[in-house]
Amino acid sequence: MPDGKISRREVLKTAGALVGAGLAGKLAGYLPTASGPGAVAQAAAPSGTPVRIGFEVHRTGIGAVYGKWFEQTTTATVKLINEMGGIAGRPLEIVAEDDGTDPKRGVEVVEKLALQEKVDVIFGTLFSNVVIANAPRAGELKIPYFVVSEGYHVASGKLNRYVFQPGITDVRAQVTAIAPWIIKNLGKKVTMVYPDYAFGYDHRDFFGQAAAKLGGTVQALIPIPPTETSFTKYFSRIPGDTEVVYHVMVGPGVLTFVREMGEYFGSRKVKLFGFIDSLEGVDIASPGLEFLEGSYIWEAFPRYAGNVNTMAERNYRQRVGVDASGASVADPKDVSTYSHMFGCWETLYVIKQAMEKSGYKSPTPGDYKALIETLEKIQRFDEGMEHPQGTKRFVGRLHQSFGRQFISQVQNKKLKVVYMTKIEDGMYPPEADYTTQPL
Amino acid sequence: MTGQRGRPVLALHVAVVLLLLGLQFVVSPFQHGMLARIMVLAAFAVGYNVLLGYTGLMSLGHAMFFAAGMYATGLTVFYVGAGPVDGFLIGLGAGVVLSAAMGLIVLRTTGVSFLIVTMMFAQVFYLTTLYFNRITGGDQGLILTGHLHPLRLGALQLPFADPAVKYNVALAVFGLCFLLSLWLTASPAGRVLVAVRENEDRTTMLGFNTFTYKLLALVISGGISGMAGSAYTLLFSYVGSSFASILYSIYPLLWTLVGGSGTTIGPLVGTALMTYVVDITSGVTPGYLIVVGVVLVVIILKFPSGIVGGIRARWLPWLP
Amino acid sequence: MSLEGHLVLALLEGLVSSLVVALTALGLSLVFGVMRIVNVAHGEFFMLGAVITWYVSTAAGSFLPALIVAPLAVGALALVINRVVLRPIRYDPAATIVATIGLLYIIQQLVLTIYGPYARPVVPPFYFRVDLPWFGYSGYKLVVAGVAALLLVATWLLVTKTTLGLYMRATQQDRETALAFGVPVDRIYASAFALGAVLAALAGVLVVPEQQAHYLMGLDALLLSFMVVIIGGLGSLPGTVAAAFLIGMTDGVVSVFFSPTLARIIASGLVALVLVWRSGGLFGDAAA
Amino acid sequence: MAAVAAVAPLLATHALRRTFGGLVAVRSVDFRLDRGEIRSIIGPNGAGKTTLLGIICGRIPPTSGRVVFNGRDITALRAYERVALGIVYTFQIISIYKRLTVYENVALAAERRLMRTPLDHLVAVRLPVAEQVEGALDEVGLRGTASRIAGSLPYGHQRLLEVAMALAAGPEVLALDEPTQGLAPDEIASLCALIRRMSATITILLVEHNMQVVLELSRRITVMDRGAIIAEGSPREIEANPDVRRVYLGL
Repeated sequence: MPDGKISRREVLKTAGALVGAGLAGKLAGYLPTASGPGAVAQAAAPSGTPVRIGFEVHRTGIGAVYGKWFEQTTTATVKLINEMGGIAGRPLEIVAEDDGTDPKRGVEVVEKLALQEKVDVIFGTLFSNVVIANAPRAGELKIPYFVVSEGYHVASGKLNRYVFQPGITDVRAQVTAIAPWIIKNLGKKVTMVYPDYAFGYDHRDFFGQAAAKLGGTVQALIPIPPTETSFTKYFSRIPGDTEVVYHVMVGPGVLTFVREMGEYFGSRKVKLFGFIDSLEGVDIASPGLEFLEGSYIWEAFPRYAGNVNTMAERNYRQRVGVDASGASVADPKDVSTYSHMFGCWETLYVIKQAMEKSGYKSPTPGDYKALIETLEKIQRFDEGMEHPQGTKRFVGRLHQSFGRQFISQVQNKKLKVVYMTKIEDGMYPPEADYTTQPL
Repeated sequence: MTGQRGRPVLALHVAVVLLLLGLQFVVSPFQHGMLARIMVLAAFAVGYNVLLGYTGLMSLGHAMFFAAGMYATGLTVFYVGAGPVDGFLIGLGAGVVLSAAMGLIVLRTTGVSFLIVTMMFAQVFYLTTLYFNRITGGDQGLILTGHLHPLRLGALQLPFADPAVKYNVALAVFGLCFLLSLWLTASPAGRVLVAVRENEDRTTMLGFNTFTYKLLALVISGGISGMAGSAYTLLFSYVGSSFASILYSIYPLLWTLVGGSGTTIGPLVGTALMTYVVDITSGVTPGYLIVVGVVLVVIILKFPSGIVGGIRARWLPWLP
Repeated sequence: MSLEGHLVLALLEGLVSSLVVALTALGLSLVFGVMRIVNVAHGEFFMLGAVITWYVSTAAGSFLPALIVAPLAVGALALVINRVVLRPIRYDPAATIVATIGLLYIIQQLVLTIYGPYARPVVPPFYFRVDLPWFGYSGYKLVVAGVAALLLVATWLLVTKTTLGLYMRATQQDRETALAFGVPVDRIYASAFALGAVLAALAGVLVVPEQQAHYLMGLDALLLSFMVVIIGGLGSLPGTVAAAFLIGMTDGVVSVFFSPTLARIIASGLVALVLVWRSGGLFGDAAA
Repeated sequence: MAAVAAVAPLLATHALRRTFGGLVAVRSVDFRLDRGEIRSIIGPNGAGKTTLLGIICGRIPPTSGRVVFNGRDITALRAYERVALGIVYTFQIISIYKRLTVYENVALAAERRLMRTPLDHLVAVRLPVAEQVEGALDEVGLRGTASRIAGSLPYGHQRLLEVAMALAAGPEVLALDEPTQGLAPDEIASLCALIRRMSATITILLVEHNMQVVLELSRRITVMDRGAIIAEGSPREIEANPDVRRVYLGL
């Protein structure tokens, strides 16, 4: 009975992501960049009972844009992993379930994947309120839970030993890494505009810290409540002598936000530094975004091709089905969430690596123990096909990866990388140690 | 109302509780967890039903009472290290106090004005939990794991991580609220509430101070909602603003209406039905919300007064 | 920025946003006033207006056709919904809420599946920036405010000066009596519902160049409109406008002086208290 | 008898006035009602009868003036408090719990008097209620309908049910607002009989258009016009009163 159900879900799921993966797959055949993985194409086809990874995805709700691309990336990754022999020779299978970007449903999904689908591990959650609501349950159910959220919750130590974030750098590290550049190159007097929810707090807390160390001052904090559709009324709170407006927004209102900022300031000289989170899924060339021209934006992974010129990046881009300007190959109007979704790709490879290294067989306490302890001992993930975003330092006691960050400038409605941080720039003294927690 | 009806009614309700008690030994671990959550949320709906079903006041702000219980319990456990029982009582108290205070203001309005005023105050509550995010953790929320002591019954220690504890705490809370609502329908006070629902002017002219009765209903409703929120926090060791958002004011309304408002069993039926419709369909198709929507429309076309309401109208007129 | 700058901005923002809100609430005021039903899916008509506008303007390369297409399409949909769902349940208030929540799910999911989760921008038919001594302001916003005012007047004329309007007011006063006097109540309900949807869609069309088309934009629009309509007083257009101004101005002014979230808290609290104090609404009979 | 009443009126209003916006509905009305009488208030539409009744029962607050009941100033009391004192009202447009049973309708009225302590609210008080309900239903001639849904009763019986509810509420003064409205002749006759029976123990205050009923039932009649009392007296006196004939009977 369960098999029937799974296969049905499989069919529908692939049907859902057919555009992305299917197309990418076809291209993979003859595109030159495929030669990298191409070599591995001879690898023996995976066999035996599949490794089943539960994928909690934001298909509906406010996180749907990310969810769509997380799913497309995941499908592409699974396809590639299976083409290359699967995990320890076993085929990799994804069991996806929507959580509506809702913390209550999220917990239900974790339980469903762990108890009903009996998957080996769970991964993929993005929105931090869902991650944080789910973590206790994952811990209680003692199932490894890999999040791709970039929130500073795993590394803060408030979650538990079963929760990992090995595929994407957390906000604290991002902010710490780029703050010096902002203060040096844009100005010392900063006003922060950020969401009064989600990772807004992480930005508020850690940019302030970092800036202060470098003689910068945060002149005003402007936290924006959810479901805001008009922002102009808040801009008058930005002090006149502010040199830099630091903006990070989420949700559908972001375009309005940027455009209204443009209307408000007009010719007034104020430097803008923004986070790509505001513009994930949004075309930089969209009408109304002209005001961003020349301003600077943080990226975790440059959206426009050519900025990171590696075979791994090209292979990743083409496998997932993203064109040179970061939009879907299938429909150029569908812009990807390029600075986040790579986390799914890399996390799946981390899981693969940890499982193979620890000799993971089945969802048993023993194998989980081995899996977790093995992963905690890993110290770096090297740049390459498995980690196209770049080399990561992994801090086992924090369950958190640290990678390089990019600062891009909007030039002719495109994002051009102007600066790349070193991994060390983002690393902060660890405050937590999960390895001491019992399993 | 009258003796010979009382017995089967009581029997039925006790049977429902016993059924839930027995289910835990037969269902799969996943269903076990689902039922625990459904019971807690059904308790929330039961509380909502006291106000909508038995007093005729439609609120769109009950998330604030649920969240009041959740935060009162969660924050005291997190910061003060209160035990689960104390935390629970504080949560209950918060629901009661907030609903009493709200009642003095919002009960000056009726009908849709009541709907909107409750909605707006709930919005104020929600934004407040965000505004004080340095304490509440905002929408990211707080995790109670590590702060929450196990439940102590005499000698035995019952950790909330234990599924059996989750289930039976949920059952205890639900059973309490469920039987409370049954008792209310049978009590003279409850009949006055129904009278207010049916014809407030007439009730006043029979010499009842309808305001105090409505306040009573709101406080019972808010108290039960607070209990539910408190229980949710204890069971899932999480506190977060999402549970104060408008969605969590719409849910109990929806669950109650689907199950049948003004019926004691309706809220449970509605909550279980909606939870399972979502859970099952979401496993089958990415577009499951379409199915959920269709189900809602069809149900309401077949049972305009909710499922149990329809059953009562057609077959079992004696259902309370 | 100087204090008068602050205030000018506050008032301007207040004025414009209140007119836009009034526009969004217009359709609801009609439906709710005449039919006394809480149509939870009303916000989705607004959203559909915006989404259709995106399709039209990307297909036709121009925003203007949407002004015709979107309202007609949504109006037609409303007629179907009225016939297939609302009439069979005889507009029973409770049942209507559940049914329209169902419709909300269906419409949202359909849009999500077909249109996608993106917040997509639409190029305004024209675009200019008004430079004030203290700050700049969107010219399009001002124009939308103007159009909103016109539509408000038009609707007011329709309700007060036409037979349809007369019938609507009659039905609103007392359904049974209207029926007795041979008012075709069923047809009035249908047309009120459709007209309400058309106005919602129209609001969506006009607003979308300001706020992108997104499949979740409906609910907040609904709640805001709903507040405005009730605070204004059931089915009272002047009341709706007054309430929109009350909310818009409170929001605008308060936002300039307090941090955003706090401003929202204060504004919502104040407005709620106004409704408590005038529980029938500003221009209303006692609330139904 | 009249002398006694003069000493202690059961209910009296002093310089009662009520305006709605510009309109004066009741202007400086001094009205007194003696214990045990059947009093009718008559007058053309808009004379202020129902407003006066509303003020007496506490449904409408007066703009100025006082209401005294049993020697106690009750002007400040709310409607429900006056019911508790024994001032009970039946609506011009029948107002009952249409979806509840006849029994439940009357029981509610009876229970209000029996629920004294909070405990009474919690646990069903059975015996006295049932007896009082039966008593009231018998009194108005609705015995045997207890289990029926009130809304399913014929119109006339619904009117009687409302009277039964009023009785169960334990009135000292029973204010009936146009009780015969919409009743068939035979129903009117039996209602009159009922009112007369009730008047043995209850003071009746009647607002009524049907002159037969008024002349047949009333001990005294109060005539109002444009918010003021223009005449008061026995049916015969009133019939003879030229002002009344002009203003009211339009003769």
